[in-house]
Amino acid sequence: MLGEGIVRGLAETARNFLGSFVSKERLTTVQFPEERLPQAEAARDFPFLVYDGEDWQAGMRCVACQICEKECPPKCIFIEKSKDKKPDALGRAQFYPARFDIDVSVCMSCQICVEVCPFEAIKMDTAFELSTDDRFGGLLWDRQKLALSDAHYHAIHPTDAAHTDELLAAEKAKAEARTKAAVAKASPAPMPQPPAPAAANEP
Amino acid sequence: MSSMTETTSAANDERSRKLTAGISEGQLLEVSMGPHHPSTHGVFRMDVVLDGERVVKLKPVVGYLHRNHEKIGENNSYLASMPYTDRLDYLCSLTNNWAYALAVETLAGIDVPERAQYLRVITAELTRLQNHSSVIGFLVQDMGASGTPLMYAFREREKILDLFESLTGSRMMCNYMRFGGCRIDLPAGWLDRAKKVVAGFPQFLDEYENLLGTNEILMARTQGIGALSRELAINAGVTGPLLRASGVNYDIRKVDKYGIYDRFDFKVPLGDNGDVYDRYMIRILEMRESIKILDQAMCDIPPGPIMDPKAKIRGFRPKAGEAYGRIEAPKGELGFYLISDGSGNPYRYRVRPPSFVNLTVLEDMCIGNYIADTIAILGSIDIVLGEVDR
Amino acid sequence: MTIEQVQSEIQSAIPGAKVEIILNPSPSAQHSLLLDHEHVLAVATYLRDVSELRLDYCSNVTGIDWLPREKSEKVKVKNLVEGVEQEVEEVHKTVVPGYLEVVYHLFSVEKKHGPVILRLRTEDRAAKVHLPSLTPIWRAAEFQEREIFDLYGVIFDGHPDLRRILMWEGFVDHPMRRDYVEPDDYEYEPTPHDHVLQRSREESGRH
Amino acid sequence: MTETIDQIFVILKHWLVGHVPTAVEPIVSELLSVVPIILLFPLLFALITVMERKGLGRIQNRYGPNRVGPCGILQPIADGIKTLTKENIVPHSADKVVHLLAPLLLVMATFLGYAVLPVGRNMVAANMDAGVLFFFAVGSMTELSVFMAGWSSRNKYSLLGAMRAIAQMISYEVPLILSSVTVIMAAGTLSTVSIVEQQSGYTGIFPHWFVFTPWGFAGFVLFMIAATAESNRSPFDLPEGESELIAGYYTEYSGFKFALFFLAEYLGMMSISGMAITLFLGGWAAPLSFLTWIPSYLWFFGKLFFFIAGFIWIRGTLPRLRMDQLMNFAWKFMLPMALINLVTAGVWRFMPTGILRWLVCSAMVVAPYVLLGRGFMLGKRLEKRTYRFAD
Repeated sequence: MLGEGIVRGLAETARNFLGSFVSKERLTTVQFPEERLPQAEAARDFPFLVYDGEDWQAGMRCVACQICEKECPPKCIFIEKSKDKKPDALGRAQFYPARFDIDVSVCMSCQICVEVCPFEAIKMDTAFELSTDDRFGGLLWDRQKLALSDAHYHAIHPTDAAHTDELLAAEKAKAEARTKAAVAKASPAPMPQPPAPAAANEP
Repeated sequence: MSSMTETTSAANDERSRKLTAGISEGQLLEVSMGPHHPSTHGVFRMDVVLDGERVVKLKPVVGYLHRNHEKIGENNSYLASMPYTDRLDYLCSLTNNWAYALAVETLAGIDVPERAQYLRVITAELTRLQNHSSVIGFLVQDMGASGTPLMYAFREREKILDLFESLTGSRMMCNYMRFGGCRIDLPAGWLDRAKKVVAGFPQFLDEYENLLGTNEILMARTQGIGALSRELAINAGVTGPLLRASGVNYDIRKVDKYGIYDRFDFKVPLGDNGDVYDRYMIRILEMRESIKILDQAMCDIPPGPIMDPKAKIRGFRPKAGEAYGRIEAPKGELGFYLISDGSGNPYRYRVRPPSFVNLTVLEDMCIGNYIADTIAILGSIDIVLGEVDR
Repeated sequence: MTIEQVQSEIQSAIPGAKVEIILNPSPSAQHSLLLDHEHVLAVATYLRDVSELRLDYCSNVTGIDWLPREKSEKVKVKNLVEGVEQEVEEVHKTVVPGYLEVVYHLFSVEKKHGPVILRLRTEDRAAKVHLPSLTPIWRAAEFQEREIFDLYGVIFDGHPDLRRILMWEGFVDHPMRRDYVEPDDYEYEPTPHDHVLQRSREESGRH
Repeated sequence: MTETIDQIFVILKHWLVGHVPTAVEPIVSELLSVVPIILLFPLLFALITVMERKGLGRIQNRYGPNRVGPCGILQPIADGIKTLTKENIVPHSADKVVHLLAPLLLVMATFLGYAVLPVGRNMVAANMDAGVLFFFAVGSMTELSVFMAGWSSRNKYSLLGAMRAIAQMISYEVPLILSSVTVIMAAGTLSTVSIVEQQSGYTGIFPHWFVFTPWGFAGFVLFMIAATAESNRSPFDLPEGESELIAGYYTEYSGFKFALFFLAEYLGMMSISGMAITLFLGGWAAPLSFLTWIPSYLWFFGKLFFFIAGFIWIRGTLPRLRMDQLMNFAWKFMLPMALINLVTAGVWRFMPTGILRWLVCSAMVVAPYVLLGRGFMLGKRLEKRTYRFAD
């Protein structure tokens, strides 16, 4: 009670005061708009829809299976299935989302939609400076706003994207093998089935 | 039976009556501390009756952050509740994840691969480090140190949050664990960075003890304040560092040996007085033990799969039944009680929040102390309102 | 100690106590004991102080709302109605009245074991929702029973301070009940999400 | 030359006064003393706020304000604009007149103290014979305004804060004055100017400051502790203790009135530091004889800066005391120490110069300090504890 503890404390703060001028370990502040930390590869903010090729409408991987809509915890995804079908990357006729809206004011960036998607069609973006002055329209993203290219996906999540490509390639090979077998069995070829994981999810 | 008279809340009323004996109603000051108050850690309210500066009655009022988390859980699938558990105790999302995953795994009988168990231990212990460090920071902040200890704690916490970000993609809402494992494997170089952070942590603890460990003011403010007896602590279901500060050797990591905690060599620090100082020191000592666990876990972590191959992400429907799973979260026993009716959503999804139950004894600890002490006592309970109110 | 041993121990220690085992078919195998209202305080005191179990720590108190004739409760209904004839695996279409249930998870700090699970059931969901409070035995139940009173409407007799805890004073309904309907009177502000949520509800209704 | 620079403000004032009619000469002369104080110290206050925020920032391993102007130096201007443009909220049930008067009175009272502070050679607004007495007398006026603020706000936190403030300020005024009485005894005068002049001599290169005697040092430490409490600074910032009482007596103040409280707190801190400098640290006198060429007012402000830095450092380190501990500390430690110190000063005065005088007087101060300190420790059983570990 003679003040030794207080003196020790004062010495410690003095050490930190001086240390903050010399050591980066101590002064960890990152002065944001000028300095930016590199983003972690696993970073996630809001989902986007991956499309292959140049045209976002033609190349969209999403087949409007609505699994993500059902699994989304805060129910921020809304999908309307198309009436007609369009060919996907493998050339098979698939439904596509006539509407795909995400309310990013509600989305909590949990990545569940990415995990449940059997088509590798929805992924997490890393853009985070998304403020807008339009509370209603500006935060309800439609499919055009959500569509981002596969190249963008490769740019932000290289490891993940490489893995996805492998999966898709395997899928493609399987589908081709199946088509070939089907062709060998009987021509004309029957309507190709959706890939296996989707089938597994039908309740 | 002997402990019954001491542990009931009627004892509080009795003490209140004694303290206010001979004081007319008009001389007492009723203060509603909170829900907007700098040191109630969110939107917590204490209806305090003061005689001068002395607390003669205190009723905690909670619910300002109530969002019926359990109902949300009942209306969502098992998987979709996982990100919601992040938001319970938003400082320790990873331990929340683990508790929930453990409950579901118990319910459905899912195994967790070795590597995933190690990942869970590493992330949970890192969570404990960052929670305890910010708690002791907040505690001293509440006692009027203008931010310095808290900033030091946050400096270290940031390093751990950076690790979480590079592993799970998010700093606080990690949403990392799944039924039967973990979501993603460690990125390249993560373990080395984590080792560096953990190796630097004892230095921070030493620094922290230098700053405040022998500080006369801190000792005067905390020693002998808010002492919680062993009997009351057990009877009132107090868990976590609070319980151990009262001298009860009860750490679920040791008792249940969930996950792989039986493989690690660590000890459980115990206090004798159960006052604020003990709670403060127990947390510091627990951090040192956590560092030991982390050192062992990061050394031993084996390669292998991180998800049970049988575990289903989509369309998960456990058999009808029920299960209670609990872990030693940084704040105490965090339990999840699930009842399945065989459908995709739990029939009942119950969270046993540690800080909510720990609040039961707030009045017992505060009556007769000064109003400044209530702040310190509340800080030492370590509540997070996201969990209290659910 | 198996659940049957606990049952027989209680029954021999407290004559007249009705203790029924509720089996849990899930892999967790956490079976529970259904107690009657009259003897529950005696049983609880016995379990805490006298029994070899020394269940001095009540960890978790849960309220559950079982609706009448809920399809999902067919396993439990069979236990309740037929008791011994558990091997019969046929679906009964009996109308079982709904009830509210309170579950206590007990552990022992001294002996470091558990959980022993106790259940209490009300007679129905509307008028006879009284249960004896275990707060005098385990203080840990104080806030949790208040919460169950608040969210489920179980009235605990003997609770020292039975008030609403999470909802505000003056709130009328019990929001955790399965048939709770959200009132339409809260402060309302339109957001774009309403539109999305409405449509997604309609959509999921179709599935 | 150095003489001219040292006296430049005095010369300037005389020159200006010489140009006005004789009738208004006293008024102009006073105005020329008062206006610089009213301009300079608030400016210093602005500087200190930014210094404090940056200093605390560095202590806490962060930058502190660095966005407004170069290195954030213009931050006080931004803060000033903010507080001036904020809405002035007066609680519905507040006593509106008193609510308005309290901050005004507080600032006025703190400004009055500067009248007797010699900020340089021949630079004092009012050279009173009872300068020290005047300083403490107007200093206690702040208590009144603090209570006015707390009472008129009709807020429980304000009331509690005001009650704490009154108790604390009155209690600490006793050791504050008792510790300065030693200096008055030694100097034999109540005039601040003569107290400084008595300290401005040198033995060799070392100055004759009162702090370099056992009783002076003890008195200085006691004075500074009491001064910290008087100016409501950490660790004695209970009246406004934000984690307990939101903002204490000024909870219900906003906008410019809040800024006035803030200004008064810093002005009070500076004036009491100025008094400590005057009493114990030789006022404007240079610390070493060969440094006398540096103008005296620079020495005064240099020392003031040193004091402010100390206040900031302490604020960045210590947690707050509790009310009863604060009072115990005042009456059970500060008061006995101040009284013992008074006796020590007397012994020092009557003992012959020499090493024995040093030993006896030092022992007279250190022994009670150790005894009282240990007594505190034992009485409360405060100790660093050891802990058990279970497997």
